[in-house]
Amino acid sequence: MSQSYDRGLIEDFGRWREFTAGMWAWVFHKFTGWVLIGYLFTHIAVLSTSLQGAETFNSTIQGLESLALVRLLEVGLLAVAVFHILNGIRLLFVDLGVGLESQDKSFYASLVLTGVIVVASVPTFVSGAF
Amino acid sequence: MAERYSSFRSGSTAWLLQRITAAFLVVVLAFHFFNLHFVTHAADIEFAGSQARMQNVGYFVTMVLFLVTATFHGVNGIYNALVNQGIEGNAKRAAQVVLGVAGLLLVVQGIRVAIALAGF
Amino acid sequence: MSTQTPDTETESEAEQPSSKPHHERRLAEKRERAETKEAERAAAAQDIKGETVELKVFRFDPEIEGKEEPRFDSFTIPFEKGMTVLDALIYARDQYDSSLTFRHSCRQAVCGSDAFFINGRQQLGCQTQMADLDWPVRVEPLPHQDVVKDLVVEMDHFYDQMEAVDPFFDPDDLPEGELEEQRQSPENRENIKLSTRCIWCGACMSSCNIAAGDNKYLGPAAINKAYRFYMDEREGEQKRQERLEIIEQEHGVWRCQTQFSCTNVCPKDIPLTEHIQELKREAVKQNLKFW
Amino acid sequence: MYEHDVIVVGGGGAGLRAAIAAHEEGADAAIVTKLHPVRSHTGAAEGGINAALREGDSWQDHAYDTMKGADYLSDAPAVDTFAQTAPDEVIQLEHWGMPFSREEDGTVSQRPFGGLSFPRTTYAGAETGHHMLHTLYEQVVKRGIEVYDEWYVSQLAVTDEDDPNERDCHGVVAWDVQSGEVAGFRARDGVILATGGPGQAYDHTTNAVANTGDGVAIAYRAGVPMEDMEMVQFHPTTLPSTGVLISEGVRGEGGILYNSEGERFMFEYGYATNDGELASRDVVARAELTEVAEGRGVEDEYVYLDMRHLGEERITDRLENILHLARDFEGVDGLEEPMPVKPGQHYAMGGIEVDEHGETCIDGLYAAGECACVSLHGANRLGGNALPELIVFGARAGRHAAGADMPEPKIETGPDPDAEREDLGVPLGEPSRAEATTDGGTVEHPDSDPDAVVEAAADAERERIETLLEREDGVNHADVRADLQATMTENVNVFREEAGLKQALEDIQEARERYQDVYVADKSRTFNTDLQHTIETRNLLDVAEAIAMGALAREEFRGAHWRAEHQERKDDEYLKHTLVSWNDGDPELWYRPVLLEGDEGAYEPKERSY
Ligand SMILES: Cc1cc2nc3c(=O)[nH]c(=O)nc-3n(C[C@H](O)[C@H](O)[C@H](O)COP(=O)(O)OP(=O)(O)OC[C@H]3O[C@@H](n4cnc5c(N)ncnc54)[C@H](O)[C@@H]3O)c2cc1C
Ligand code: HEM
Ligand code: SF4
Ligand code: F3S
Ligand code: FES
Repeated sequence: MSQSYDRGLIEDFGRWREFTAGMWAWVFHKFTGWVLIGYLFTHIAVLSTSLQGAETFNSTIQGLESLALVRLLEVGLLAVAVFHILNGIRLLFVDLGVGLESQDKSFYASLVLTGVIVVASVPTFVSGAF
Repeated sequence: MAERYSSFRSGSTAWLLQRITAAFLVVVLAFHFFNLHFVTHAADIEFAGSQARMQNVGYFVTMVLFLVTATFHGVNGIYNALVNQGIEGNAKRAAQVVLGVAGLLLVVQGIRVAIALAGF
Repeated sequence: MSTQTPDTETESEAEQPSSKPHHERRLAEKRERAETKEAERAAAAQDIKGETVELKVFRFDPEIEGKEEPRFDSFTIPFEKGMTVLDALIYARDQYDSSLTFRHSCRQAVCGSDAFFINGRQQLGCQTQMADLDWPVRVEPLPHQDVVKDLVVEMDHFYDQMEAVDPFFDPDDLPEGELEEQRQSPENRENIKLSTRCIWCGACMSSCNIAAGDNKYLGPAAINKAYRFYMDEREGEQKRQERLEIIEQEHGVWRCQTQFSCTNVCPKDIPLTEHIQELKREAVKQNLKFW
Repeated sequence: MYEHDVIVVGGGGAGLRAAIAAHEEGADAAIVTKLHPVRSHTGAAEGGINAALREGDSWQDHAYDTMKGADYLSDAPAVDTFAQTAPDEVIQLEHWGMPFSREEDGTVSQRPFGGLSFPRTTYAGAETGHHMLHTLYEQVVKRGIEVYDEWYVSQLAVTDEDDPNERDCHGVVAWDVQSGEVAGFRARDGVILATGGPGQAYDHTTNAVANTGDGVAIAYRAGVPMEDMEMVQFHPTTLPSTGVLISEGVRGEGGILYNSEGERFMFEYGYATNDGELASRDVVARAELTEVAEGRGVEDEYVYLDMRHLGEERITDRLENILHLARDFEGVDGLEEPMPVKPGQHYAMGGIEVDEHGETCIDGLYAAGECACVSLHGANRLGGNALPELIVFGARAGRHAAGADMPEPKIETGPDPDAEREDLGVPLGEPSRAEATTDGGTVEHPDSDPDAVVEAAADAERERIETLLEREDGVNHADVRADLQATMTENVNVFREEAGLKQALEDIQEARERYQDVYVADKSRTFNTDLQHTIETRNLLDVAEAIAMGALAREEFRGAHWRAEHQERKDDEYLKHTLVSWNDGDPELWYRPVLLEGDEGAYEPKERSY
């Protein structure tokens, strides 16, 4: 048999420019899912300070919340969560066979809506941090 | 002739659970975020406040369910992502074990935290 | 266009002493006509899109020196109205380099041999008008498949997946009477109509990131093939169950992450994602029944 | 060497059906094909499959329509067998799951078609051939029949007795296109050729690029005569740049044809004052070419087919696929502009001479489908009669090759020593006959051991390929092919006149001479399509020559065959088949009478008018 030339990974992400809506949705959903599960682990770790008593818990939370960086990360978390939720809902509809023809539009809608919600929440999230 | 996939393992249960947990999470996660960032601002969280909330049995149960479903959803999601990338054989077995153990630890630790917070 | 080439060898005809003057005349007239036509075409082409188009083609041959390392070759093709990418490739092969290799046969989007990666999208060469593309036009073999030579990719894996879903009809029993057909309602035929259009071109499989990652994933075309039989009301109950078991295994429908790229590229406009999703729900329903 | 009971060459409708039949007869059948089966050109057929299925219709009517359409150049035993078996075969397809279009009560739909006295054409949307091809392939997969796909068959392994009637076929030689490996395929019981049509002999055709008449040419060089090759059907409405077929449906719905002056020429110039655009295929094709020849063609090449007046709604409802075809393959929007059309080669009525069991005069060699001539379509094929031919005669050939008991055939095959040979007075055949036999003819065999014959043929083929690849310089086959196509299109097209036909034969001679210096620029063994096309061009030369020979010899106007100098059908003289024998590179043309005696008495030649 003839040997053949394998073009490798370049084909997947080397071609991101040619991705279509559904592919981007997949990439983002994947990314946000991983961030969320990562956060869940951190979250429980932070909350575990409660096992050492109320003071440790309070000082940890307050300490973290006073850092501007943490506040910004929380905005990021919100963005990630909101997108994952919205696109998750989109996917649930797709699974039910609803709105398949406008799957690209619903993806763009998720993106825009995520943007709007996040921007609107920024004041609440960063208030008092700066 | 084409090869047949002999190891019969229906993925329908996991797939369905991933959707059911997702539907449940939409509600709880939105509630959780809203509750702890908008109603009570994150910076104002205190042990006492958490305890007050946690002592409500309904809230406690919801949070534990939230934890369990989120863990399943997240861990199963990662497992799926790995299978999509074509992991097989030992790597797949290892992923199952590691993810399973991590998920279990997370749930156990989470429940311990919840109990501590509730002060039971 | 087929494989013909513009006539370059006119002298030999002129030299031949011909005993048939009327024929001579006809040939001469024809040549003249052809020349004026050529000139007109060139002029017309200039009007439309500049006169020539650059075609960049992926080249690779494991055996030939200088081609073991993949490269792109550029060909300058005179553009004509109605020219497809396949026409341009044939022109390049017949005029410039007869070793340029690609599969093609029907020239009318039914044989499914010429799916290429054209300007970053899986499309049939014969079904894609040059005028609709951004120039220069870049033609590559289908991504995610091993390249055999130039634009020819290894299709065996795709065929294996297609055949893994038991792609054949297997009714429980057939009508007894002489010359009696099985009945099928027009509605049921309408339901499976789109799924029966597949020409096995492999464009969908090539566009799917999951199929790229998980080599065992059946892929959209094979699942669609299963759909075609599963949804056919004439199909036997036993085979339906067997087929459902095949597609609901780990590397079956569950792998699909609803990326929709398969649906986007399918030259036969088959709603692949929709069919896959329907089968997922069908599998869930069947399994819930067993509980 | 590979070994099977029955080797089927070609994976189109005929080949697949033959393999299934042989398998069901208990034989170990294998398919060797240069394209993967689902890529075969059977998939391009749109219209339908004729079969007398319903109350009010009968096989006799179908047979009569076929014979009349053929202008009485068909053999009655073939026609009768065909019409009797087609219904069973169509129902068989349905039982195999073919998605036929349906009536409200769930039965298979049938529609009217040109030349049929009853609406007996079953169909599956506008993609009948596609569905038939895939349904058959599915059954091949189900049975686990071995398929060697992308193996190019270039030679038969046939013994070299002087009289072709005494030769035996023991297998074929093929090479794996992907790796370049040349191998012998030994067939214990029979070889069935099902390689499809020779459309590439013309530069404008509805046929695929792979339709190069390979089977016809290799059988011919092994000693089987080619029958009725001059009978070539041209379709009046094909797109000029690609040859893609625009179905008759457009004219059926009311589409009109006009020339560059905007005249509706079918009426205005009296080609068919009654039927207009709906006149039969050959009439419309001739009218279009006359318009172009008299200077009223658009760009000196084509005429317009206009359906805009039908309105967008009706067009998208009934002719949607036509819009796609015009858009994708010609870049024309059928709703906004008229579509350019011109006649194109469509179908070969002639082919490898076989009897009603599909067997040739060489023992163990069969042919079925478009490459064969059981003498069913005679001088003109009716629309919807080719697909049923594939399954009827494909199945019969498969069964017979696998050893099924079948009655003595009524159709005679093989060179007839008593027949008179016609001298055409032009140079024909191989310029240097010494080498003729190395070009895919018979093989000398040291003893009668079949394996040795196959091996010897494989060795000869390896040598031929080596020779072609070794040459560093010479003529590119594409130039030879282009010249051949040009002269065929110019001279052996819809219109045929004596001088043009002679010219064509001279041009073919010249092309043959140039082919002697042909070389293959691509030296790779991997997927060498350059080599493959070079060998195909060789086959086209033989096939094209026979077409031109038959056209020159037949001095009458019958069916698709129109002669300028002979404007009527001459039943006294030409109720006979034209046969061309290879004769070691010195082609001979001779005749065999038509068999009109059928199961229900003799068919009476009548005037062919509709
Ligand atoms: C556009 C179009 C529309 C048509 N519509 C209709 C219609 O509506 N109704 C109807 O009845 N008929 C129709 N016909 C005619 C009919 O489709 C064909 O005559 C028929 O499909 C031929 O089938 P086949 O099996 O003989 O050959 P094909 O389907 O052409 O198959 C040939 C096979 O042989 C193989 N092969 C060829 N050479 C070699 C070689 N050297 N080595 C190995 N393998 C080889 C090829 O790979 C292929 O698998 C139509 C034809 C065309 C072109
Ligand atoms: C709040 C509502 C949520 C919804 C509606 C939702 C929805 C979904 C859905 C439908 C999928 C499956 C995608 C697919 O298989 O095609 C998924 C995947 C995933 N989700 Fe969620 N999810 C939610 C919350 C969460 C949370 C809280 C986490 C973290 C713990 C999480 C982590 C993941 C991960 C890791 C994946 C896998 C991503 C991948 O494919 O790589 N999700 N989500
Ligand atoms: S489903 Fe569409 S893209 Fe996929 S192989 Fe079939 S025709 Fe090609
Ligand atoms: S691209 Fe792949 S992920 Fe699913 S929707 Fe199509 S199979
Ligand atoms: S050449 Fe057949 S699909 Fe393009």
